[in-house]
Amino acid sequence: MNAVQRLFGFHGGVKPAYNKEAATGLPIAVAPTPTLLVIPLHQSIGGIPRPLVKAGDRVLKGQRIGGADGNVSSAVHASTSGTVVAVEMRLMPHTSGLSALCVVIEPDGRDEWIPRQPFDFRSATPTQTRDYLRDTGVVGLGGAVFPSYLKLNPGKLGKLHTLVLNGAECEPFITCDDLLMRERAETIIKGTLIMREMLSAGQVLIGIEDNKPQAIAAMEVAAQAANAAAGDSSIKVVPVPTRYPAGGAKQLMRVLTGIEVPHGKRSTDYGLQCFNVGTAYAIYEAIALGQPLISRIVTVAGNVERARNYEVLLGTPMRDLVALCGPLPDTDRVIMGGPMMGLLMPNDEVPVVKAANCVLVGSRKLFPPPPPEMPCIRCGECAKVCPSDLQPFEMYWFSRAKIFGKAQEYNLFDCIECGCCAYVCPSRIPLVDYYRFAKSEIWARELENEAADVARERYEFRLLREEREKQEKAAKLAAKTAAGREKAAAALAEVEQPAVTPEQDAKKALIAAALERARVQKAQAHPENTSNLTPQQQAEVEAIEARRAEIREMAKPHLRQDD
Amino acid sequence: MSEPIEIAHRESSVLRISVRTAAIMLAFTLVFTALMAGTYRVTEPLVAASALTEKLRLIGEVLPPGHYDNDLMADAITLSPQKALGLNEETRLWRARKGGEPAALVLEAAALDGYSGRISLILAVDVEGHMLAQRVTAHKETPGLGDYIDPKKDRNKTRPWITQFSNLGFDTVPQKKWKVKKDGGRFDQMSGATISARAVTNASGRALAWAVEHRDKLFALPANSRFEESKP
Amino acid sequence: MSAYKDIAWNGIWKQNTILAQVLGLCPLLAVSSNLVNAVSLGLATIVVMMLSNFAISALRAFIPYEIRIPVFILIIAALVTGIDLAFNAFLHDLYMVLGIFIPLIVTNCIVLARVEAFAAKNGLRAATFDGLMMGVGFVWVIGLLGAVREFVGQGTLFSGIEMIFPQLSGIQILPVEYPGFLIAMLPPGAFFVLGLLIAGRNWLDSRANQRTREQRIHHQADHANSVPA
Amino acid sequence: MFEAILVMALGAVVLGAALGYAAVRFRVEGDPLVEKIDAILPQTQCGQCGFPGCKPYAQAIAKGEADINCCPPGGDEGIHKLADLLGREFKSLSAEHGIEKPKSVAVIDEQRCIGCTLCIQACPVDAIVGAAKQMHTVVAPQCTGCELCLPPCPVDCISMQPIGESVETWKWKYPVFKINPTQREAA
Amino acid sequence: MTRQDRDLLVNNSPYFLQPASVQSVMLRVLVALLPGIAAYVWFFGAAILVQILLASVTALAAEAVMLKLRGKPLMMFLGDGSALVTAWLIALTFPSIAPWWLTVFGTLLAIVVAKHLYGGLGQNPFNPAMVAFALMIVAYPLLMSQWPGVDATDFAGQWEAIFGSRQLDAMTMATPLDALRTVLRDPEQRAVIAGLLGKHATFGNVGGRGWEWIAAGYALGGLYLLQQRIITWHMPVAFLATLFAVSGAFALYEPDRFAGPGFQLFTGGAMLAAFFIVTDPVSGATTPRGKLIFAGAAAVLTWIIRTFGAYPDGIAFAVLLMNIAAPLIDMYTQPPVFGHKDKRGDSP
Repeated sequence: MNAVQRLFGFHGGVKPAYNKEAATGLPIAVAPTPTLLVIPLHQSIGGIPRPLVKAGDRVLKGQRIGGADGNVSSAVHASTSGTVVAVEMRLMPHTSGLSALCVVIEPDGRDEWIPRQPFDFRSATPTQTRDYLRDTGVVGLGGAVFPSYLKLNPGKLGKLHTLVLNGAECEPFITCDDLLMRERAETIIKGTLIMREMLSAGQVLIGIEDNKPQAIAAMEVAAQAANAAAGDSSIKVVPVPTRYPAGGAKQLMRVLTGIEVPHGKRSTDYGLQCFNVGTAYAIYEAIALGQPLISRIVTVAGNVERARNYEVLLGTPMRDLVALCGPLPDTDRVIMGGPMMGLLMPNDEVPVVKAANCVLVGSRKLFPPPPPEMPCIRCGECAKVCPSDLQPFEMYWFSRAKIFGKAQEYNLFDCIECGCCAYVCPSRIPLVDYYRFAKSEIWARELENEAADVARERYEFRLLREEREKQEKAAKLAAKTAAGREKAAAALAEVEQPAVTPEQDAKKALIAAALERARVQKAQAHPENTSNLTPQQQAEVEAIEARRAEIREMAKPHLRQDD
Repeated sequence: MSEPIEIAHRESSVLRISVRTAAIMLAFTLVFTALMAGTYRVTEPLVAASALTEKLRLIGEVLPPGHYDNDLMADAITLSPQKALGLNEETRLWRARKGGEPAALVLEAAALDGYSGRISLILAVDVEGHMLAQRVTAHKETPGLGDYIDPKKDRNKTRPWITQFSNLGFDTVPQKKWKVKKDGGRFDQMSGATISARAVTNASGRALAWAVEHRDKLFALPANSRFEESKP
Repeated sequence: MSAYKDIAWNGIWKQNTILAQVLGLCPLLAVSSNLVNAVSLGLATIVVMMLSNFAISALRAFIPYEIRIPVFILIIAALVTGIDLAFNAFLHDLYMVLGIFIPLIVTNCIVLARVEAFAAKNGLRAATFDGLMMGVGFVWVIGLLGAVREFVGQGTLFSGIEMIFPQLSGIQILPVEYPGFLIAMLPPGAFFVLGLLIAGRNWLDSRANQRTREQRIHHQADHANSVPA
Repeated sequence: MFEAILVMALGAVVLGAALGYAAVRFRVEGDPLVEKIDAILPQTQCGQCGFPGCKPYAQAIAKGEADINCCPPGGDEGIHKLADLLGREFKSLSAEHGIEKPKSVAVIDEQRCIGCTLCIQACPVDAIVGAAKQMHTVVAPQCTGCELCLPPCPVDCISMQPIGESVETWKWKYPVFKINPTQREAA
Repeated sequence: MTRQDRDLLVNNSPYFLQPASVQSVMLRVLVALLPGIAAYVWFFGAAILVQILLASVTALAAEAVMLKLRGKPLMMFLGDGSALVTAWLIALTFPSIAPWWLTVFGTLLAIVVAKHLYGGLGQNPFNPAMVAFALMIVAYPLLMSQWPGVDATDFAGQWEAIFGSRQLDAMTMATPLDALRTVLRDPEQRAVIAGLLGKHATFGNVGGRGWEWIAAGYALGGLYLLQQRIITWHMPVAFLATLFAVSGAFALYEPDRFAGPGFQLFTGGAMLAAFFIVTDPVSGATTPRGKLIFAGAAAVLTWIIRTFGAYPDGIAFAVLLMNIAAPLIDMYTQPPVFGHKDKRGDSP
């Protein structure tokens, strides 16, 4: 048997009620195909895929309907065969309640696959493998949905010492990985072997929280079989202590290897890579079976009569899924993910996406609204449980005061939003909400600053260009005859009245004709942004125009020089 | 090509500006220093008079002007550091005479065991060995706690604590009773703030004893001479 | 005339050396333990400020930019030395109390700040007036500080006035049994009272700002309504 | 006393000479303040402040010729930052220079554009592409929303469209806790 | 369910919280003070209970008024117990026979000025109880220096001292710290100090009769707080160890002049400070290393002020001085963030 794997701790963490039993009693069931699939194009971190189909097209199961856009992006596919009803803005499974482009497919019930064939990654170039994985839409299924093809790259070291497989599944209520490991352990191991080969990794450590004995046993059997086949013992199943967030990739890597991968660094630089067990399963399907990612295992739990795991086609409305489990009458919300980090859904009609490992049904009884927020007393409980060794109360203080620079100094961006701090806070402060707020404000500001820098650069370049053109023109004129020289002097001195050349005359005539045409058009179409103004706004607009006229007057010499 | 010329030009301008600023600075300095010096000249006698008044006022607190008729300031001698008085430095001692006869001694003393260190005293002892009065001239006692030894800070304005020593001598208060009540002596102290009172009382007792002991010798010395400690 | 109004308003309230700029804390805190001392030092400061502003405004054409600071200090030092000697000669009792703080006026940032910021750039009359008003601003605050500290600390006002007017004496406001609040008389108390005064000023200012903002909004709304659609 | 004057005089000469020398030798060129102010301004180059661009406005502020509350695109936040930088008091946006508007980009109605190139010349950041008699278009990511292209257009085919929120640019809101969410609505 | 409805639910993840509250923290702190109070009553009479009651009523009333003025929800904050903790600490640090108005005035200053003028619970940069103590001892040093005599436990007399107008000299006694200063300043009596600190009838065996038992009671309560994980070990250990080391070193150097560590630890407010005062999270340092520095420096300052300062016990001033430094200490003692420490492969 394996030697006992040495384990490392990670700082902090909490032990919330796990509530996992409810959904582990029954095997994974296949959810029925809904009457309408709504497949958002943007289901991974990175660029928004371009739609490849339009309304009225017939699509096959597994057909690519959204092509990856840019370096970090991942394709999306039709989950079943049918007709594209629309490519339009639909409500996204996102707390914002905003819409984004989705492909709406009406299934034809035939479930007709595209031609599938295994991908021979051994004889393919790295670029081909990369493109293939990108186009099969495999992303991290632990919830982060980072495109997997970007992670299946051994990095600058060329090889890795350890491949970590994340089966910890530390969030309460969620059991999709547990059931997947129990039922499809062999496939997971096969997928893992493919990944190991791609990454030139040494050992494989499969971390599973010790509250999942059945999954550990199943994985152990599959791993032994694989080890036996290879004649070594490089795959190890390691039970890790049950403590939230042991399933955080960085926390798990630390527990299994003792290596801490800093924020903003690639784990491959430390000879490590980490994948969710569900991702390993999806990799196997994509490489060995040629099936793109069109479904995933989803735990439906919480305020339902029969919690269960389902294999769900991406794009299935959450409502259909919840209905299978018999939601209790006081149900008032649907959460995507677990109770610690899950996102509140705008309603229950939003579709299941690649990130949806769990559809958590909630009620006021199950998740009562927190008691009123009290002031922070700096008791330090949050710092004690923070798995990133942060000082949450300091970050809170500055986020709350909107002093974002200081919040960043306290390493706001190392926060993984695991929710431990808010969970233990005796003042019941929604700490994570403050961090989310601060982070999105900082991102927005950075974008704004970048835009301002670009604008400044372009403006200065324009001034430079105008200056240069002016000089060139003057030089050109000066180079001509004495008469030309006089003319140049005149042009420089009296820029208000430049000499009219025949060419310019023609241009003027053209403009005049165009103006006439436009006037007719204008009579029909009134510009929208100046209609429906209050008199006050009107007055302001006029005042601004007057100032603009002045500026134009000031700027005229420069403009004319450009003609 | 134009560079050397420019540098030379700059060098000359540095020199010119330096000289100019120096000259202007000098002019201002001369004018205003002269102004200050002038004011000093004008006020000098007045300031000196004020300083003398101040000294006399302090002495007057312990020695009422009616007790003497000589020029106190002129009839003074220098004391070498007197351990018995708690002094580590030279001090002045003034001799009051009335009608040419010795009347009283005005001397300085110090208590080193105040709550916050040294307490400086000035006291007058008459020729009969009675303490006419004493005052605290400098101390660092805790405000509100020990600073009642200074009559200006004493809340009892009608009869400040320090006045209880007036006109007492070892004939009325035996030397071993020259202590605060807490230590079994004769003098009051504020409850909760014994330390400062004890320090002053003990120091004044020592000073009185010293004055009584050396009285005759002190009166006999010529003015502006120096008194050396004769015995330990 | 409105320029003078501005100068006065700046000195007394808006740019008040103590409440707004928090300058010259050393003498401020040390001398403000009672009203008489506070006002005396304040008056001395007024004189210095007026004279120095006057002198520097008058001489500003002759002072090169590079050496302005030493020249300013020189002039202020000469004036302060004069006043110091005068106090010593004519108001000796008070001099014993204000003692080292009069020479310290030289280093009082208030004086140098006004000289640099105002007198060196303005005409004679405006500069002198600015010195006066800045000094008045200093006096009323330090006086208030002294009064509050004296009143809270020992329940009296004008104690020590006999040092200036021997025929007058201080007033016991609270009963003699008042236990006092010693900390008000000690340097920490000066910080507390000053802090409260500054807080009071900020509160008044923010209230005034709020009011003008509201007025403007009302005004705009009225304006918008009155314009015919 | 003569000595005192002598010492003072000597000190004065040395000090005066040294300061005069230093003033020339260590003179600092340029004005870093302008750069700092310019970094705060939003770089829309819209001219609403009354200066032909953000840099000139920054220079004017640095010289004390312009107030800090003349920049509508910067909004109250920008004024706060300027006030902090310059140690001045905050003032609300000067109404005569305009109002704070949602960030927008210019969009050219391509049906009506006659290709006159006037807007191209007006754009301070060269964000409009096109050629004479050809249709023009705005490069949206480079457009600062300055509105300077609106007035020159002879056919009024340019309009400003506010930039909407998307799932990607959506911002988490400031967490304000409501103590009593009403039961009826929450159910 | 529409988006508007969802907004009314307001909270985002995490959706369930551990049951813990500020109130329960504060209540356990009060419980931890009980053994010390019991010892106090045993040795010095029931006057301390009167003071605790006075301070508590004043604190709650002041808190209620301030909350009302500041427009905060009354019950939610009044029930948090923080005002009571402040009140009890004030009562325990003031002399138990101080006049009633002294306790009331001190408590008012603590709640109104030191707490609410700075923004209320969680915003006060200074420990309110220590602010009250420092202000009162500076303003009324005499009254703050009159401690009950160890044999004057009769309640009627103490009641008279608190509510009557008479000063009861007979009842008062210098505390061991005062006594120490008395002899310390008198070169002739320095020899007495050895006797004072030895088995002296009046002053008890270690820290003065009675006082060492009260200190032990506080220490017991402190252990309870440690066990309840309300405080961490850093502050008490750093405070006591530093005080022990500094006083020990000087006592070894010149035993006639400086009191030994046993005396320093078990007299005055040292134990109370170590477990209940420096550990106040709001005004103290919060990082683990910061806590060590904060408490250690407070102990050094305490010893210096006790030995050389103008007031008998230096804890209040030491804590207030360190309160000022706390943000700075916190800033420079941030523990390394996950991944930012070089921790390859070493065990935790």
